[in-house]
Amino acid sequence: MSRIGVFTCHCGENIGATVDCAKVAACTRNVPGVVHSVDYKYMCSDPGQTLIKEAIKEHNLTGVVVAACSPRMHEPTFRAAVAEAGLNPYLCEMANLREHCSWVHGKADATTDKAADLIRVMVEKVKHNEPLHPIKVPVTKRALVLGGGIAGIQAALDIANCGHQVVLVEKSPSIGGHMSQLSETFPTLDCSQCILTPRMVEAARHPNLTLMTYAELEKLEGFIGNFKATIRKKARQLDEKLCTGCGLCTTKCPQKKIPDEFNEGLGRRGAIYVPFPQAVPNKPVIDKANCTFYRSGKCKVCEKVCPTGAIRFDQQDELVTLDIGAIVLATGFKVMRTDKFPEYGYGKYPDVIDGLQFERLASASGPTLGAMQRPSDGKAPETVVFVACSGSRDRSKGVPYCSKICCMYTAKHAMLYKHKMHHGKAYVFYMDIRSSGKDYDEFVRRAIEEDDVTYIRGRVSRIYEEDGRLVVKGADTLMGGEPVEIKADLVVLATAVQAQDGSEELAQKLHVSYDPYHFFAESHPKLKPVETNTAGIFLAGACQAPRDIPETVAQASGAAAKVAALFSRDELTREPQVAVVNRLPAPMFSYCVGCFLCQSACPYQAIEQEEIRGRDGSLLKTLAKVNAGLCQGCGTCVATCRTKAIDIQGFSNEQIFAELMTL
Amino acid sequence: MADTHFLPQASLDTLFAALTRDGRRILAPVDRDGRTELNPVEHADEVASGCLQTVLSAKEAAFPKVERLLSYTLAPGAVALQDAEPQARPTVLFGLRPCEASGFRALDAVFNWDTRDSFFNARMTALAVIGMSCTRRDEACFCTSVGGGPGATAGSDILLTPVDGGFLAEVLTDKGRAMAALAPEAFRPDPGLEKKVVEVPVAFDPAALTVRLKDLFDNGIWAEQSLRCLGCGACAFVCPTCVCFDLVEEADAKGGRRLRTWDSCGGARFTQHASGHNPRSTQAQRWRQRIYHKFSYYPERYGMLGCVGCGKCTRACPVDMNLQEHLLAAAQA
Amino acid sequence: MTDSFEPKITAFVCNWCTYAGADLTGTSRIKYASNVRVLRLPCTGRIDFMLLAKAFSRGADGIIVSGCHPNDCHYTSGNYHARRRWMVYRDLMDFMGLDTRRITFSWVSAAEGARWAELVNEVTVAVRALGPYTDYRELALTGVE
Amino acid sequence: MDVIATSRQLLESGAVQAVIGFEAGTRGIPRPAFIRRAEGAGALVFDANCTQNLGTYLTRPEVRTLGRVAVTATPDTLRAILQLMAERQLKEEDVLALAVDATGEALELPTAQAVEEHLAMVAQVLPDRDREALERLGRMTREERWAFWQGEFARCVKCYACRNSCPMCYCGHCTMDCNRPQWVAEPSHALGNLEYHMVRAMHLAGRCVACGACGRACPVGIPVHLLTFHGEESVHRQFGQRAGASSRLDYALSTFRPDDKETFIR
Repeated sequence: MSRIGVFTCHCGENIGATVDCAKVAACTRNVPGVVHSVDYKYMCSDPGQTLIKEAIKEHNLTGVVVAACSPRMHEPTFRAAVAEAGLNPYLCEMANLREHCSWVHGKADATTDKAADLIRVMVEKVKHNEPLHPIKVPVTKRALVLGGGIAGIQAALDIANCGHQVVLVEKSPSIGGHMSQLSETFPTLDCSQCILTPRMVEAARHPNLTLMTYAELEKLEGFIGNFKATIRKKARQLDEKLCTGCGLCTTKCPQKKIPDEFNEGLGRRGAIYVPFPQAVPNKPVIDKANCTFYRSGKCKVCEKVCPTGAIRFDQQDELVTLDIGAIVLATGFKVMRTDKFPEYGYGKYPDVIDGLQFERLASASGPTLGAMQRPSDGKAPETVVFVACSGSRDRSKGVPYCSKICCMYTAKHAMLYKHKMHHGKAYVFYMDIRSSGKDYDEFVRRAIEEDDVTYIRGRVSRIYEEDGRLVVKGADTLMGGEPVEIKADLVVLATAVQAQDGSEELAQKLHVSYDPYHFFAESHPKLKPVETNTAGIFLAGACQAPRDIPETVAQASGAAAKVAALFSRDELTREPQVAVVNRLPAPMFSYCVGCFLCQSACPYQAIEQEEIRGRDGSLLKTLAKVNAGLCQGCGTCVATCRTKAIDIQGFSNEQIFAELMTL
Repeated sequence: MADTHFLPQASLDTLFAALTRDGRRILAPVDRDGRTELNPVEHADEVASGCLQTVLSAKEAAFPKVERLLSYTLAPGAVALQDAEPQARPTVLFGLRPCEASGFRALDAVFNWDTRDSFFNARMTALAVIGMSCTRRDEACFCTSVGGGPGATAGSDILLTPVDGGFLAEVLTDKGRAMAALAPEAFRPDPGLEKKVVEVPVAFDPAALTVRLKDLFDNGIWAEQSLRCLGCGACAFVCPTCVCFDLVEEADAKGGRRLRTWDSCGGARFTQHASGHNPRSTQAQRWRQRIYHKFSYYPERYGMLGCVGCGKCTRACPVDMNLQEHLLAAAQA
Repeated sequence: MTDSFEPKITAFVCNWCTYAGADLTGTSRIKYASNVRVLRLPCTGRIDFMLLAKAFSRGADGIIVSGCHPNDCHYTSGNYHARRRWMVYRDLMDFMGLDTRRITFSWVSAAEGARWAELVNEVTVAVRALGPYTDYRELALTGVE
Repeated sequence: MDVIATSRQLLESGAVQAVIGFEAGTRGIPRPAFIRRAEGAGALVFDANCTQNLGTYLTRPEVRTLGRVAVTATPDTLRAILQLMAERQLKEEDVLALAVDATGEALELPTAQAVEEHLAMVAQVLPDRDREALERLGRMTREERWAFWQGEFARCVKCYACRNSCPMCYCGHCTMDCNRPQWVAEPSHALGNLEYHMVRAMHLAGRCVACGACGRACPVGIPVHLLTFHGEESVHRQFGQRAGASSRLDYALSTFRPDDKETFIR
């Protein structure tokens, strides 16, 4: 038989002025199961809490109802107090007499009656409360960072510097990502590689940081603090320990004509290659698709020339499984290719290029060693047209969102061009100039005012070739839409930033949600920008949305801080408001029939399978099982369950029914 | 020796009117879109003509599907009981088939076996039966194999047998005479009418079956027969003699009521223990229980069969669990 | 009789949006009808349609179900699941002849304190006009001898 | 090959240990039959009166012990089989579907995919009288519908023939059996009956394979199948899904679309 104590708070005048607290306390005494009911001016005050603690001991209460303010306000306070008196804190509930009654109704009998009702509801609930205990989940203090761009490098370094193990996985042969392709960076125009490569080297050298380049995530199981990640290390056809990175093989490789990814196809590389001189690690890979040996069975020049005999033609992919506590997703972005634009010639004009290609043209480490030469004939372009919003903010043909970085890098490109060719003409077609950011607008003004780049507000309707030049047809909307035609030698499309290829598949592997454009979705747009819906998986950089470098780095450090916070404890403690599947003796074992409709309803993939087997190992029944580490306690599964096998602790069916039955 | 009369079809209304005047509710077979139900009537023309049987049995008149045994209200430290007394309405069951009429004996055996059930008895006291001999049968009928017959009088206070222009009325009991006395003008002297009823061949000897069952408890036929059974309660709920019930408390913090509702031993949960153990965990066991209860335990305990051969269960079964057929199989097993 | 009649309104609300919103109504001291009794649940996804049916059988004349606006669910998608369930349940209610005007589904965010007051008042007025839900109240007494 | 020959062959070859089909009943209507020896196959019949959804038997513990079974199946039964697979109550290897048409010709559908492809050819249409009944109810006022269903439910004795004949009501522990808390009033009074039929209809919305077995099973002739049909139609109308179309789970009420219509939400 329950022994419930009810403590009605006046909250000074806040409740007392409209609700007759003494009367409420008195009629509550008549509720079956209530053995003690008092009212007091301030229950949350020390004397108020003492009142409760003493009553618990004196009347050995089995449950407590504090009728005061909103549980969202003081539930922790009173549960702590109850715990101090030796009662399980989850045997304390609050009736919301203030926010839901005294503050919203006038002084009337109806208001006092409602107060009494609200208390009765909670009394009946608390009769069905079970002692609960916080859930403890062990934490593996090793982080996995997916993506070796600046976001991944930054996050990995921050975590490593907190003294935790990090594994940094990059799918290409070297870390560095897009940032390593950039020539200069806005708004300071400092050399991208000069600021990036030190970080790359630090990452490679860091004792807590393990690099896995030319590798990809194969499979992920488990949950926060307890993931099991399987990584596929693609075969470089190389014994990395023996390779000294001398580069002899790459220079001797007879294949020379393979379009070079790092140079965005503007340069050429061999079949065995290092993506770029500062690559980390500085170890080549063999591109099997293009290697003469793999295609014809002959060649092996690299093997012959390798001074340390490091080439391994028979090397196979390797699968490595790691215990991981947290994951940072930093897989970055890609840019829309020029062939997506019929009106700009479907990419068939070599001199219509995208922003990344221009970065390579402008880069001292690029195919032209930084000299301004257009791809078609190497001629220095006298006139260059930059087209912003190519594909961005374009619902009909491109993507509806703003790619965010284009305004800035277009201004940068125009400046870089002007700095290299002072007499050249640079035009920028734009819709709006979005340059909000520290020193950003000043940067754009510089392009316009100091480097006299001509900005034309309007879209480019068509580009076509005419005797060796590109005719750019557009309109100047500031001049009343008057048509503009420019004969250019080079056109640079600031094409839209898009989610990396394979983002959708990766998201599904990780059970994180993603938006219609396959950018990974943050848990809350404002308050949880680096978390995903899957506990223990965090986001950094452009895999979540278009971002520039400063934002990316900041977010990466944010994600790293989340990981560090998670790793700061050996166990993580969670509120026990989670779902449980009931268990019974044989032969039923549980009301659960194993239809697993709850599994498809669960937003957190917290429903697992449990197989019940007989002594002889035969399968007797397959049940749903809740992973308390993943469950967030929303209860969608409970409403989906026909047999009522699954229930939520703290908001159980019996509790809710008991509440209903009082009404 | 029952006194017999001629009751002209035309005089039925006179009788009905008299019974109604006497404050009795008349329940009779009524056609309702293709089904025959036992419903309240006031005039003879409402009564379904030539129907074989109602879907549900007449047991409802004495043993309702839901019946309140008591209600109560809770005050601090006090429980106030209310209406724990039966209120039975005087009722006449008209046109009941002899098989069903005889069914009340089987109910009585249980409800008055150890304690006397005041609710059942109050309703029985207020109940009178005007039976109707059978001039038709169907393949589900087997009354003659369980000691009954198409013209059997047991259970009827008055038994009518259709004849030209009316009925041969056998007034059998005091209740019957009391009803006849309410409308003497309706009854004419019996011109020596012949009681013609349908022929229902005897399919098996129940006594022999009861003996046979003693050796069949662990026989495989129950599993065999019950494979098809869906385990629903249709057979039990239409049965005139099935008497299983459940007690349900509908209560909240302020008060509640205790209800008696029909139940069925065919249901998988019927014997489920709180421990999780279920002594009748398979459909075979539950099907066997149904047979044994009626043809072995009833004879043992009450010296009568728990089946009147009305065939309602067979007609109601969605998968044709034909009782007679299965009994024959058992008898020959 | 509906003049003197005060409807009984039962509200099922999620903890994160509507309950918090109703708290804000209080902190903002906005007054509303005292007919409503609020039951707090973690999420609208938790609300089994049977709870609504039970509320009616407990004598509720009107029901409010409210949670986070689409996209704002604390649990990311509980409200979407709830919405589908309601779409079917409401349809079925109507088919069985239950009075769908007596259930109001709504989204009230933690910031919409005033909205909550409006909602409760609107529903109270509407249900007062409909009168007591006698059809449902009589059910428990029908079919019992 | 016809049902008898196919079944005989399957039993002889040991491909299945039992065939669930129909045999002549004692009251003019065919009834479910369990044939476990090739000699017995001769008893099998199949015609338009074979309406029982045999899928109901596939989840029964007694039937599971028989081994691999073949089932003579109408499209309804095939849908039930797929839905049971989607809800992990049935494995592909447990059952061999024999699609049988009114002529008695049997077509072996050994895999879920085969069943899906076969069903894709068959249009799923409600029987005219049920469609008309639904339309008639649709035309009624709400008050009339209430009166109609209350009148029907008044006859309900909660024998659960509807539930037990339903292939999708396989739950070992039905909501009706839940008494802590008592989700549904157990007695067959007006409240208990309304709650029972409401819960059943909701639990089948999005899962009902529209075989109508529940309605046919009802001894007192309550058209309970109209409730589940309506629920299923409602799901199809609003979400475009149909139960029993695939062996992969596609349950409308355990998923959602952010752009689901919400006309009635304030």
